[in-house]
Amino acid sequence: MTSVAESPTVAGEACTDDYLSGGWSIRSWLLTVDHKRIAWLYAVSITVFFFFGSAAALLIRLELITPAGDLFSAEEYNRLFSLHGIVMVWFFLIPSIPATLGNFLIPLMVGARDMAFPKLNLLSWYIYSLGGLFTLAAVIAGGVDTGWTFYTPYSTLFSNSAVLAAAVGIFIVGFSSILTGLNFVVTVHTMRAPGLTWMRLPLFVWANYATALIMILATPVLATLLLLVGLERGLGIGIFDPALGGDPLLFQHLFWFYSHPAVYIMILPAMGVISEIISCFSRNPVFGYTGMVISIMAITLFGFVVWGHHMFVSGQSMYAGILFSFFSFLVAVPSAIKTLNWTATLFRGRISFTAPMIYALSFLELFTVGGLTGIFLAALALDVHVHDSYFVTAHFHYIMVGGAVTAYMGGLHFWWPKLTGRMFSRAWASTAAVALLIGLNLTFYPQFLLGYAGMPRRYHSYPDDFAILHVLSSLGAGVLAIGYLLPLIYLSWSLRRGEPAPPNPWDARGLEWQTMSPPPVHNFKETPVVTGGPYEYRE
Amino acid sequence: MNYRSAILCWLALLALLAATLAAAMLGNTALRYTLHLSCAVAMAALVMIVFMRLRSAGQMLRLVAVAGLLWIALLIMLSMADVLTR
Amino acid sequence: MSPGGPMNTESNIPDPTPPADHFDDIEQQQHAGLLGMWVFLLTEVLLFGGLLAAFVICRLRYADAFAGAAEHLDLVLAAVNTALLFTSGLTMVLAELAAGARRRGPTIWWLLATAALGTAFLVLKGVEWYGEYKEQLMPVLGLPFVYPGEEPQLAELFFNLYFVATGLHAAHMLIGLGVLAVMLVLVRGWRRPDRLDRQLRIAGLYWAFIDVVWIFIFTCFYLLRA
Amino acid sequence: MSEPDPKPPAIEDPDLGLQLIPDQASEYAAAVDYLYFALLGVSGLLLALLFGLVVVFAVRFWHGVRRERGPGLAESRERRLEIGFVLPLTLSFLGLFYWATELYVDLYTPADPDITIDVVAKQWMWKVQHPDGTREINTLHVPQGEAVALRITSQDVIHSLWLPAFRLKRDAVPGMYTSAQFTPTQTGTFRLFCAEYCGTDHARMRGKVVVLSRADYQQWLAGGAAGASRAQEGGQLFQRLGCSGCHKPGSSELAPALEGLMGSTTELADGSEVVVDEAYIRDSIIEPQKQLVAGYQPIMPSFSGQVSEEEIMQLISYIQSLGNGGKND
Repeated sequence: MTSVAESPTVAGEACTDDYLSGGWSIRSWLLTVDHKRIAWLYAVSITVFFFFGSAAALLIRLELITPAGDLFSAEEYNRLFSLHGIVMVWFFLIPSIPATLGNFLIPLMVGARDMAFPKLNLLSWYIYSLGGLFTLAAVIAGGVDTGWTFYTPYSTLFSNSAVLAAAVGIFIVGFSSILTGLNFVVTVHTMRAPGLTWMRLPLFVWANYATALIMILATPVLATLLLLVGLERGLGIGIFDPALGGDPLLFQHLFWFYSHPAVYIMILPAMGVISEIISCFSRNPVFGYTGMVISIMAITLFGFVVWGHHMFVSGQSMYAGILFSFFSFLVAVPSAIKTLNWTATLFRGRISFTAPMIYALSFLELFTVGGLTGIFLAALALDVHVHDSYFVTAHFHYIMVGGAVTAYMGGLHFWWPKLTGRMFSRAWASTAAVALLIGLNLTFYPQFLLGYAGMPRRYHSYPDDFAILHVLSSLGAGVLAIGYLLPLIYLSWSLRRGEPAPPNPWDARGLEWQTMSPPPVHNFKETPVVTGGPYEYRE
Repeated sequence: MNYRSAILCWLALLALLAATLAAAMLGNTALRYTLHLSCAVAMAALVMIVFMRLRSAGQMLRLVAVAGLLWIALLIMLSMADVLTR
Repeated sequence: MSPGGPMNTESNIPDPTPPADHFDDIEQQQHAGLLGMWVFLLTEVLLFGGLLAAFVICRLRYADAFAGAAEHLDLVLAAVNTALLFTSGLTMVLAELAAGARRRGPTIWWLLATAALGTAFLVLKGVEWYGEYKEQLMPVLGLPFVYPGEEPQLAELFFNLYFVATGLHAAHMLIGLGVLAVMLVLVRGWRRPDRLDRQLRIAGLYWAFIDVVWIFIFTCFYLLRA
Repeated sequence: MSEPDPKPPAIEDPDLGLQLIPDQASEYAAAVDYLYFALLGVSGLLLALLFGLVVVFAVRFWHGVRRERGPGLAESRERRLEIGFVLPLTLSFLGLFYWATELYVDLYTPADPDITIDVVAKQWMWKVQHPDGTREINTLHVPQGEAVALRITSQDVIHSLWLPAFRLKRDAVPGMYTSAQFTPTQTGTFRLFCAEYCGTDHARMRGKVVVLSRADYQQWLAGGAAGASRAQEGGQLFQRLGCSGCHKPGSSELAPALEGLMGSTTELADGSEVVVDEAYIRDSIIEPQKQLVAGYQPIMPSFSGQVSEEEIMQLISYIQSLGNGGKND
């Protein structure tokens, strides 16, 4: 059992030195180096970007209700889905769990007083905001119509939209995730509490550590690529220009060398959150802790050798395709192990269906569907048919929205008492979780059918025969929108009206629950000494 | 890490530079390229081991140094797997 | 000569600087600082690595054209530049050693020498670029690109990659010179020598990293000739 | 020589109704569907297993149920359970990998086709040309039962030709030839899409594949544009551009003779050998000095920018027709 020197203060006693009551002036927020406040800065900014991206998604679904492209012109539609892609990938999904829950909880979970480089942490947020401003400027200047993939030679030679501004924006925000990754790696390596060995780290810390490694090893290649695209458009230095002998496939190799590990940046922290929630609400230690750690590191390493499965039909050689397909099948095995371990954690437990647990169990369903359809896409012959179709759209939305965003919501609810010192309304939270599950399946399952039936991606208008499935999908999008609006309402309501939360409302194990909620500025009165494993629920 | 080893490393670097330039005069292209590349790797290793004090650094820093080169090799190898067999 | 150990103090040295409040002790802070710098250099290596990968793949596809285009680069100037950079690497290390031995004068002198050599490198690089501009081999901003040999477009692709690589390296040199300038100001102040010693170690790492990058650029672009 | 490109064509979608599994218009399509159903089966099984376990555990181990839970599983049993689950899973994955790769290899190893159709993608239309010169926009007429090979390239950005009924998709990459091959078995009209995002009217760049019986196809060709065959058009272009000035039939002192060139291997100036194929001829037209033939001076000017992709294909067809004993492609 983790023995902690100081005794947690009695719930409800408003002790003055918790990190929120230190002051609400602009200076105390915008110049803070406290990892907990920086987590809130990120939480607010990614929520703003999330609603930009979701608005674009809703408009796309509205347009696609009718086969003819009548709500928007083709130009506007292309700019909408590009905005949706860019904002969701770089400004919401990549920072969502690491920069908010990760920033807040990792120092607490490793028993440290703050991140290794607090000023660098604040700098990361300012770089993120600067990147956001550039991307917003790109949107105001007419938006980008290249999709979030920026394939050349369209993005460099043929598109007449604000590609340069967007490329600069994403180039800058890339450095924010590099510096966050750097901070996580150094913190986990050098600032663990005494007694906290690597194999006693909570899986949330492992997951964010692995994510940080991918951020460090993959994002610089994206920076180089955007630099090359910017130079080609801005200064006419043609690198991928077919007329000069440049190879559009070289762009795709460099792009997907970053972008496939990037999807693991999005899903690995979600896996960490789910391990914590399922273990806590089934009162069981996580099944096969070592297996989970090995799977996380296997996903991190294997994630770098599978990028070619995005290019099976793009003119890549057949032999390279076979090699990448083989690795893509193998990268699915660690995810399968994790799903088995989550399910087995429920065995002989005491399961309670609180809101975070509903999110976790819907993650289990959605991530498994997403993961299995990944196998369809790894199979060469099938990918030839369903590549660039709605099957792919459904696959990655099941994993991104069904996996990463559901886990983010689950984590937000699970640690809300620790973040704010307030409890949220259980009834509303459970309704929102169920609405999310229904909305998600209703939105994206029809898209699997559309994909195999032959509906290509990024189509402004489509043959009339596909109309019924699109209408279903758009209906689902409506339910999904409600599923996301509800938490915004009752969570902000709980900030004022929620009943004060005790230090450990869920009686969970883990260092972050051994201190007050909300925690004091320096997290712990004294650095805790760790004597046991992270999930000792069974004693 | 002291003055003597710093200056010795500097001289070794200049010697390697001279060697790689001398190699440029050779006729056989394959030999020339292998000499150039091995001189480059030797120079880079020298700078990292002596000037960047990897010799006296811990296990972790050496791993980080090697990881960078490993990942570039990974990117080049698998991209070449496509380009060469297209 | 002292082996550069940070802890040997002369007479009038104030007590060692306290660690930042979120660290337990100085060793932990120094270990975190070095690890942080090395991980940052890892990302920089991969930044240039992406560019190097693009070059290697183009070089494999168009071996002859690229080898031919490399003939038009000024090998002599580049060799001198490489020697300059190695020497600046040495002077940087000597500055670190002098700071380790808490000798303010030599630290300042070696830092000035390093900055001077770095500036000389950039000046020579500017001369080289101007030379290429005169020969109309600079396809930037729509400038005319006249290539005497065969396959001018492939040569243009080579020169594009060359200018991006040397431009990015020059940008990193400028950042390096900025870091040196800051270090010079701090060293002149000489307020906390043991802290300065650690900061100089980290600045030295960045400067030596620029040498490593230049070695690979020099070999790939200048030496792999026909 | 090609006439200015026609204004964007109206979209004619074949009216097939909602087919969750598109028509299986070739054996390859049927084989892919078997793989799809097999994967659906495996996934369904795994999902059912997962849901079943979750529901059973949720009911039996709900915190309200007071029954004694018994001890947690020992670490060693956990590991055995994991390995017991992972090994069969990995083996089934490898089996699926082998099956899918086998199909992929069949699709992309070019057996000798009965008919080669050129497909040039341009921003927002597909330009198709048959061997006898017939052109069509956004529609592809193919004979039933014959091995059809498509030679695909693009004039501007990356497009992707998708024929759902044949489970076939290939990118059209500027500066590169990609090929795809299928053997239609079922006559009728099927969908044709551009799958790779290519700009404003990416969604309008779609059309029809019409599979006709062999007789109807010949009859359609005859009825189609009565113009000269693609090889003949290539021949006229060969004269007009002045190629015949150096490449005279029978004489090879100024430039290599082109008779019988296609498919032969020639020695290059730098001593290496190369098999003369479409890509080599295309490169020699665009960058003549890139792979200079041994014993010749680099006097041939580059034609890049003067000839469109279609015209290059016509020249290639003309050179092909010179090569193999006058057989018309």
